[in-house]
Amino acid sequence: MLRITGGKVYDPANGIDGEVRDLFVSEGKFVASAEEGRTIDATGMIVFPGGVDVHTHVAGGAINFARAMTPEDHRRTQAFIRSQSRRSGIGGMAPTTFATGYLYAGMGWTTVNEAAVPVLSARHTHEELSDIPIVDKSTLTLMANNEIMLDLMEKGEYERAKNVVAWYIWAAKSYGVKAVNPGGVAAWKWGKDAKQLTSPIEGFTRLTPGDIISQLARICHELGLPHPLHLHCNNLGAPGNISTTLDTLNHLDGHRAHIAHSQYHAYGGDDWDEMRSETAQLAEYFNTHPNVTTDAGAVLFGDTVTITADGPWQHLLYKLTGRKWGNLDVENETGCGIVPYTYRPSNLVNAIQWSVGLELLLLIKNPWQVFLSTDHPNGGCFWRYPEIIQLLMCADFRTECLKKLPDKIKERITLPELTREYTLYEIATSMSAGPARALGLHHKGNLGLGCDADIVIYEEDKDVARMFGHPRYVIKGGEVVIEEGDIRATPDGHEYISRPHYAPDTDEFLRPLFEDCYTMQFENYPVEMERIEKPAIHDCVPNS
Amino acid sequence: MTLTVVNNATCTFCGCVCDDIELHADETRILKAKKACVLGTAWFLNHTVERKYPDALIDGKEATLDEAIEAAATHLHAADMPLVYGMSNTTCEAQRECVALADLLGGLLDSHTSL
Amino acid sequence: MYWGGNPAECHPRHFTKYALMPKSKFLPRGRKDRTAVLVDIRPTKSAKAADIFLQVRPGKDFELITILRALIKDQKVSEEAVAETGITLEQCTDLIERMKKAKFGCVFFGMGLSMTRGKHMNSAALLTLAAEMNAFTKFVAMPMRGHGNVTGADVIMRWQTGYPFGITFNRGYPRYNPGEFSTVDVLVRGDADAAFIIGADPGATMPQPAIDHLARIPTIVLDPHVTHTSNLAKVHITTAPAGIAAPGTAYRMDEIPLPLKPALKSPYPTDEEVVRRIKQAIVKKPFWMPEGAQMTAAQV
Amino acid sequence: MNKLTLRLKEQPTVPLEAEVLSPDTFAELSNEEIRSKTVYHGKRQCRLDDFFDVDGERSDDVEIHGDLHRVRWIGREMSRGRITVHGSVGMHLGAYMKGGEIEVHGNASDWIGAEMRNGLIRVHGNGGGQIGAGYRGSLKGMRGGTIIVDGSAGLEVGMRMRRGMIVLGGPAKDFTGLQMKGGTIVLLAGAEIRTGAWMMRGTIISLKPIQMMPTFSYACRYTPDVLRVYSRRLKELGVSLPYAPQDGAYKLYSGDASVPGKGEILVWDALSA
Repeated sequence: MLRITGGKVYDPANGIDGEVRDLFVSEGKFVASAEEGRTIDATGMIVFPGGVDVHTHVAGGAINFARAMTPEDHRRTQAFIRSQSRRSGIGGMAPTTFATGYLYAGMGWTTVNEAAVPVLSARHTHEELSDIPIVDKSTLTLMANNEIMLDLMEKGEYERAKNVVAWYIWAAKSYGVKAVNPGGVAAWKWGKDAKQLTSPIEGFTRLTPGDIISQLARICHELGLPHPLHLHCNNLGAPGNISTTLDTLNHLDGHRAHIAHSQYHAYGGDDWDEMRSETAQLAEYFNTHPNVTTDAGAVLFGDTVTITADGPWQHLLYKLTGRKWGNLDVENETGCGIVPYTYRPSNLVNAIQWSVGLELLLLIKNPWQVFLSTDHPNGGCFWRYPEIIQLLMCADFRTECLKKLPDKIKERITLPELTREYTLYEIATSMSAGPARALGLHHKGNLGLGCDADIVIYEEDKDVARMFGHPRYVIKGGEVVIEEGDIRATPDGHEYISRPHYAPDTDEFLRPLFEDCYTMQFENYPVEMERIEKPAIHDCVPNS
Repeated sequence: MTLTVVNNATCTFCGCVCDDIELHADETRILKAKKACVLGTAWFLNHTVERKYPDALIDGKEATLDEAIEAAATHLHAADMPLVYGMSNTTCEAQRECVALADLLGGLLDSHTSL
Repeated sequence: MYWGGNPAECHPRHFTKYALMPKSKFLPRGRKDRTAVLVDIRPTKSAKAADIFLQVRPGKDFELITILRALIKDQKVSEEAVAETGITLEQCTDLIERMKKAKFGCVFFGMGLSMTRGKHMNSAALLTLAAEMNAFTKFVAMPMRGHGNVTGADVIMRWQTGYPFGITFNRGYPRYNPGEFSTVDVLVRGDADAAFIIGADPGATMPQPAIDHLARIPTIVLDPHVTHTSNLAKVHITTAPAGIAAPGTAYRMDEIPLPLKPALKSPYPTDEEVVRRIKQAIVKKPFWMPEGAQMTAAQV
Repeated sequence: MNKLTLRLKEQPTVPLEAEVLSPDTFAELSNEEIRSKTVYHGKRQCRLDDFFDVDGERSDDVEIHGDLHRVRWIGREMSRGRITVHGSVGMHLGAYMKGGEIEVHGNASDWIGAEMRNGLIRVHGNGGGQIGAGYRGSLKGMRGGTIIVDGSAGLEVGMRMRRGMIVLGGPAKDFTGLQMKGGTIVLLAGAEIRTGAWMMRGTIISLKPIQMMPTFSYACRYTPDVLRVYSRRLKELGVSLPYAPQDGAYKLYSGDASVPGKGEILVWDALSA
């Protein structure tokens, strides 16, 4: 049992905005009162629900490839020294699994959603996740370039496709559906991309990216998945892609969706020289469509490694940087590209990207719709989130930062005109309550009775980045895991898994299709439940 | 004598790791490895679970498993620069324990890849 | 393309199950829809399966790949210089034309490339060539891993330590430097003062000075058999063979994990169980790092 | 300033990581403070005086005696002063060095002056591999300074170096100047194969004929003016580089076409008397 007394509590899920309240915890949940156990005197401190990362890449084939590609970064970055009971690790651009848990918990984040898992390597991803301590986890399955799925959609077999999506989610023991560059990754198998939502995809006769988007959004809704379609739009990173993004949103036909890392999808201009921010248009869409949420995918200046299933984009980035490039193909499901990258304030394109991420966070009015993310590690590393919080809370600091950008940027961005400053309540919404709700994790990001006791306690500090970077206490499931900068405990987290309904004949339907094109046995394909450490299963109720 | 059949078994002889093998086994050995290649067949058929070897050896003399585990722990713990090496012909589950062992020991860790 | 490998004899089902024969939506005629090239120093059995066999002179792989890299960029390379590799300029240009025309090219490389003079740089050369080919068409490259689950070891070391092999934890966290921390070098120099060997038999395969050092220091071996290394070891523990009598997971060379389904029950414990017990026995002893020690992180 | 003298008294049984062996560390410390500095014998933290007798204090002129082939990281990141070693040393001598001088009367192992920025390293015996190179994954090797090895060297000398100079008195093994991006390597006794492979820029000068990569092409026979400058500088370090037209000229090869790069390999072609 645990009591936290006297703290100023920010709990947007329950409309509590900085009231002094006591919190009581028993068996990992909030309760109405607790008599025994430790008391943390949080007088004068700030109490938040633990952070929830709606979109990150922390486990699986791609990030693991990135680790192997960047020994030079491991050498210069933070090392977590072994203790008798705690494993060692390395932080940096692509942290090791143990370090990932330490770093997330170290800044008060207690739930993470690994946003891109091919079914074929889901077993691998779960193995890695079980080595990420402290935080709770969920995964999204890549579905928008799976050849079996695309064939079904091309043939107009919607109901079949829906069953197959459900079957895949359960086979991968995942939580929801991710679509990356719909059709574009499939086209990349031919060295091509899919840039037009209404043009047939390479290798198909009728099917277009737009069809995939419409159908997957509807499927996610009808299956009753806790999280709607999680969508990485076509034309990521390309100047002028705002039209594609808005077109994509129109293909949702009113269904809910989460638009991943929208920073990369809000550019105007016809080429790199003309590139400009088009955040006003995109924000306007969100401000008038409460059915969609997004995460910023904000960019921070400095070194990182970019990893995405968006293979064609990564090849372009490799050609632009002339540095290292990793390219993975995952049979007929998806692929992945990996390119180390440095965002520089002196680079006009990078400077625009930096601005666009912040503009979206500031222009989308409702913090329940736009969440803190860097699309780790693509726009920057997750452990730099406190820097973004500082940029959101301090307009003066933004003005200082803007001075370091090229002069030419002024007519390309709108950030200098934005005076909004996030309140603590809005930060708590954007980093915790909002993403938890978007993920359908109602017991997360919520300090209400019966919810998971994931809490972060800060000492008030004028230096916002320092305050959010160094919480005084982090409590996970009622256990103090971080105290004054020390890792006190490294409990195993839960893994959230969805069980959507599918027709019983789906196995027999899939088997011949599978045997036609896969290199492994159908029976060996689904991930066994015994492999999941501490699974928490969500049984989906279908919507008609 | 009972005969078991294992479908979709996985062969770990080479890097192909084919997972479509049908194994027929009695209690001590695998009698048939359908779909396996010549190398895989030899691999499956050459292993038996007869007690061909002692549980453990210390300095070449037979020892119990407990004694050997304690001796191993003592030697590894005493070393200033212990090495954990190999990990090819074993499971991922054992490999994870090996990395944890090297981490615990503060030692060297390496696989066949470095050859 | 296969480079420096002999799958017909070393990975017998690679052609049939994975790379050359399978029929698919886009390659309905299977083998007939593919072009297979083998580059090796001698015509092995695998050469019969290839449409084109290119016999490179021993030790000239790096030069040949580097020439190909120059030629795909329309750089001039003299005919005589090319001929020294055993392959003519004409053969090179023909190969490049076919590579560029391919819809999806894949290069598998074996130990004939990665274990001969030049070693990791030979592999790097081929990986770079494959990467650069993407300026023209889709191209990928992959090593043909030999030993069973060596891929699993690679993958796990990467996620737990950040590095694939050649690691030290002596400063309390992982550091990496092949050549410094790789086993043959470590043993030949006599750097280690105890060794724990699992799923390998270095006593049969390593250079003699390395074996001599293993015999000098306390060596502990876990193996289903009493091996050459067991015979020079201080401690040998017999364990159940993986995949035959021990369950678990193994990674295929393309980093896809597959479940192991043992057909037999072994009287011996699994590797996993023994390593865990050794670990538990060590945890009971005093921790090696002094109480409150400030380990300073060391670069490299 | 008086000299600080260290003598190895106890031969390490496993590698000894001793980056404290640097003038920067010792310059301001008392004898007792120096003796208590931490070195790493394998994973064990030890005191410097567990292995060394230490004579003197507060000095950036350091002299070390003994067979130090297991002692690694001597002079790491040093920026000033001088280290003189009488004996052979282990890996990473003068890695990341920023200034000052190291002189070794004996052999040194791999990674001499790896990623160094400035300063002078002189090894009178043989060197190992990866001299002046970039560590695994790094895009940049040495960025300045000079390394002279009187004897032979191993693989990948000058890998990815940007600036600075490496001079080898004895033969080098394969991949000298691998992926070189600038700077100069002088080979007084040639090298084995694949010299200059994947070179982007920079200069390799060889006084002995060497086997050329097929992706290098012969340009001309001449002696660039810069050789005169090099020759004068190297003369101060006791190395003579021919440049007089009456003695011969250099054959210039450029490559590596596979990059495609603009590196230069100059091979001395003596006029026979």
